[in-house]
Amino acid sequence: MTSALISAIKKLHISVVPQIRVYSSNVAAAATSSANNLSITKKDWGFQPQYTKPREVWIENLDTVEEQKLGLFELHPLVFAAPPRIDIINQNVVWQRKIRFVSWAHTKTRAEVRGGGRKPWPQKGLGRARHGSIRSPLFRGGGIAHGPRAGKSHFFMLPFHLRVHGLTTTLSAKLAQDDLHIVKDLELPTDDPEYLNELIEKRNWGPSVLLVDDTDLAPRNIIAASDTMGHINVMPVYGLNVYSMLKHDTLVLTLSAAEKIEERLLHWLHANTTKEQQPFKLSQV
Amino acid sequence: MAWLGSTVLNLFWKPSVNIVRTRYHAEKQRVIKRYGFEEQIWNGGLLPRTSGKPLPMPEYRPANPWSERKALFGQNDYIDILGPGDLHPVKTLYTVPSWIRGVNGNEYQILLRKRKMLGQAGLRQVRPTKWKDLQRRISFLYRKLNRKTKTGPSPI
Amino acid sequence: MFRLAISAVRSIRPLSVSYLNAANIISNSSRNYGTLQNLRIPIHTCIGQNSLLKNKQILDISSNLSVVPVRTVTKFSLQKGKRKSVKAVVRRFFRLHWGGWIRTKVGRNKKMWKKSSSQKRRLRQHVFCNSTQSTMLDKMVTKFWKRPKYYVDDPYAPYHTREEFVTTRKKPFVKQ
Amino acid sequence: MGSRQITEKSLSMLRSLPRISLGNIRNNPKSRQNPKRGRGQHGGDKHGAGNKGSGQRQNYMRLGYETGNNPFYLRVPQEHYYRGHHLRREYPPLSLHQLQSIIDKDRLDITKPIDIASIIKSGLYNFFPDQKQFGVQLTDEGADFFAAKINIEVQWASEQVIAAIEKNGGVITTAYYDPHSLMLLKNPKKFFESGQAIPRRMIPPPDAIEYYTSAKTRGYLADPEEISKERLKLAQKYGYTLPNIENEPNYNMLNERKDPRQIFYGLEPGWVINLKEKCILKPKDLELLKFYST
Repeated sequence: MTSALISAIKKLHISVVPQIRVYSSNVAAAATSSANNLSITKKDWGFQPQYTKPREVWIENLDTVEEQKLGLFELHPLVFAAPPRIDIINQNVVWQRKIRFVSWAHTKTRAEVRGGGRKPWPQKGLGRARHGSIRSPLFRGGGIAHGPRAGKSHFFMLPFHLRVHGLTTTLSAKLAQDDLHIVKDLELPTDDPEYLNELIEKRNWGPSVLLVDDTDLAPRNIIAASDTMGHINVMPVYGLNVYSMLKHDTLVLTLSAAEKIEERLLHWLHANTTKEQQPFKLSQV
Repeated sequence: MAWLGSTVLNLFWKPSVNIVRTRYHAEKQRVIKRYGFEEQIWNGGLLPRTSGKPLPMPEYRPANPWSERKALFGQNDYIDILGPGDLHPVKTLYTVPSWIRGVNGNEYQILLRKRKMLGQAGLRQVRPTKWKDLQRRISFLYRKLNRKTKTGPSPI
Repeated sequence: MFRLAISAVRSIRPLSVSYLNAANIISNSSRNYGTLQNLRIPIHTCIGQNSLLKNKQILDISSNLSVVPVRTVTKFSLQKGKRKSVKAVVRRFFRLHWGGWIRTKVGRNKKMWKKSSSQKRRLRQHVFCNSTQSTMLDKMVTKFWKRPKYYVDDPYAPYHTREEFVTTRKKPFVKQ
Repeated sequence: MGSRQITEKSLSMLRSLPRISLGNIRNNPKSRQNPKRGRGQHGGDKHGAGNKGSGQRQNYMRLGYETGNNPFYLRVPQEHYYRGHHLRREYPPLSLHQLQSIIDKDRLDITKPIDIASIIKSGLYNFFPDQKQFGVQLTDEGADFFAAKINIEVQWASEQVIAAIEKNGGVITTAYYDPHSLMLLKNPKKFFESGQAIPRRMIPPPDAIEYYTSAKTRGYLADPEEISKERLKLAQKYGYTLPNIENEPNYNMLNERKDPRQIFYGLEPGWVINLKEKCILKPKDLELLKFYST
């Protein structure tokens, strides 16, 4: 019954506005239809989508194993329907790997290997090759020429807008592949890990799940349930990143987290970012 | 008449036989080395299976791809975009030593920074040899980079 | 006679050694003004009358310690690892905002008595460096000298831009 | 999304493709140059080192060295073009043409007095107080078609610029700010967040006193009566009739000036701006009041 109603609504929605639906702002900010407590949220963004229509996603729940659809939710196409540029995603992942990578491989030069100050044998008269130190790179046990030296940093800052687009691209790809789910909140009825496993199994969310909440402190039950399983992780919004989104199969956002992410990214996509685009200086961090 | 011809041939012609001296690998005698020499290459047929000392195979320990470090790799890298905006991701790289955190440069520049920051922390007194090597390397690199490399355009 | 000379040398030696030490102390301390001031007090209080640090000869030398002038490019400096400008270039050449370098003429003060007035007039002129020289001079100075400097009443103001020519103009043509 | 809906198509194509993960992403092909040198028949020829000479032997001569000649960069007689550069003040230019375009783009509010803070806030002009830059120099480019009636305060202006602004019924003042005050004007938010009291503006250095006390240059320390005389003189010199600003409806705005010790319009030295609680803390102590008023 519910699904029939919703499909009817969706059909109506599409038939009214043909291919491109420019959002009309005279709709109330949040209109709730009374059918079976199904909330359909229309949003009034500060930055209206101009050429693409908003994405609609189901609001799901976590308090039952079976999936219940609590409502429809609109996502901004600039953030959740960006062009899926795999190269931007790759550049972001490479950047995330490199900023913290320091190579500690180390070899000693001939100056640092112990000994070797004395000339091993006279320059002439022995019929042997001339040598000045037993620690020269030619000798066994000698120093290494052009070897790796410890503390080689690979740090660089990816341009600001590439990082912003890395987030939007990855979110869009996740949504396009049905790997992004919106839930009302992270409240679980129990702190049993089995319950969470069963839920993930039932909904076909893949083994690894990244849950993102708006607050720093997630509800106790979800933390206790996911504590023993390394592949189910909870993150605050500011901890979200491209690498984690790709490492986990499924990304689960709470409503407030999705709104926060949307708000931050829309802000940066429209803000004056001359300061952020300046070359990186360590003294200015 | 054919039988006559063949008997005549058999009488007067014999096929030449080359005697080949065969010496198989297994029959080869080992070169006798002096006392204490240990043969590095195994030449006793098949590899030992049951007896003797086992081959040095490391114990298989599968890595946990979901250890906390790996599961949360990259957290807070976008904190300047998604956060309140007063924190730079470089400030959250706690795993990197502070003197090389967010630094990019050639070996000479990194060593200068290391000397400046660790010299105050007492590297000179605690690790005198390390300190001496550091000083020597810096002076070597100074001479090498300034005198023996090509001079490109000055950095903008 | 020789013996005397050797003994004289011997008697000089400790002096020269401690003189070296003194030079060490001075050069070390002069790196940092803060330490120099801290050092000053013990030197005057602790060390007696016949101290080497009060030796006039040493004081003369140490007060006349001068930095050896470097007239080539330092690509990576000793303190910060940065490029350094060649001061000899900054003293001789001037960079215009558009990237050209100007200089005086060679020999403009030499043997003036035998040069004609027109030759002397030509020697007083300032001329452009060619492209190769300009590229080299650009490599010899840091970005500080390449940054345009907006002084008021700058005598070189007309030469900093080349808006007069079609091929070198930068600003778009404004219709009034 | 283009006319062929490329984004939509690629997103719907992504639905049927395997999940994007760390294992199946890559950069665009050929986006990175191979750092290895070639080893083939011709790839391994010279490796970019050229044929013979110090390049191939990697014996890089020091820059400017001419194998024993007196080098060019030392041969030229010394001429100290840059003498005293560390003491000279810079004034980055802003032309009247640029100013007009900023006003036309509505990025500058001309119903209020304009100072360097509002020019910076337009985002179309920038300067660096730490590089000995002492503020705006208004240049006369575009003076012929400048047509805004403004009350502007700049740090340096020529006679033509003054004439162009006064011809339209505007008012111009040249005012000196010390580098620290300019730092505050450039980024007021950063300063207010630090919670310090607004300092006094310093008086101009000796070599700038003359400019800023002269009525001809509309200096902020000049006598107002002298200035009105000079306005008339300039109008006669350039041959325009001076508009009578006393009868203007926005006479109060045109007549507004900063105190010589004041940095921000509407804020006095000694005040502390609390951005968090949105209030202003004013000093009450007599000693402080006396200090900030002198």
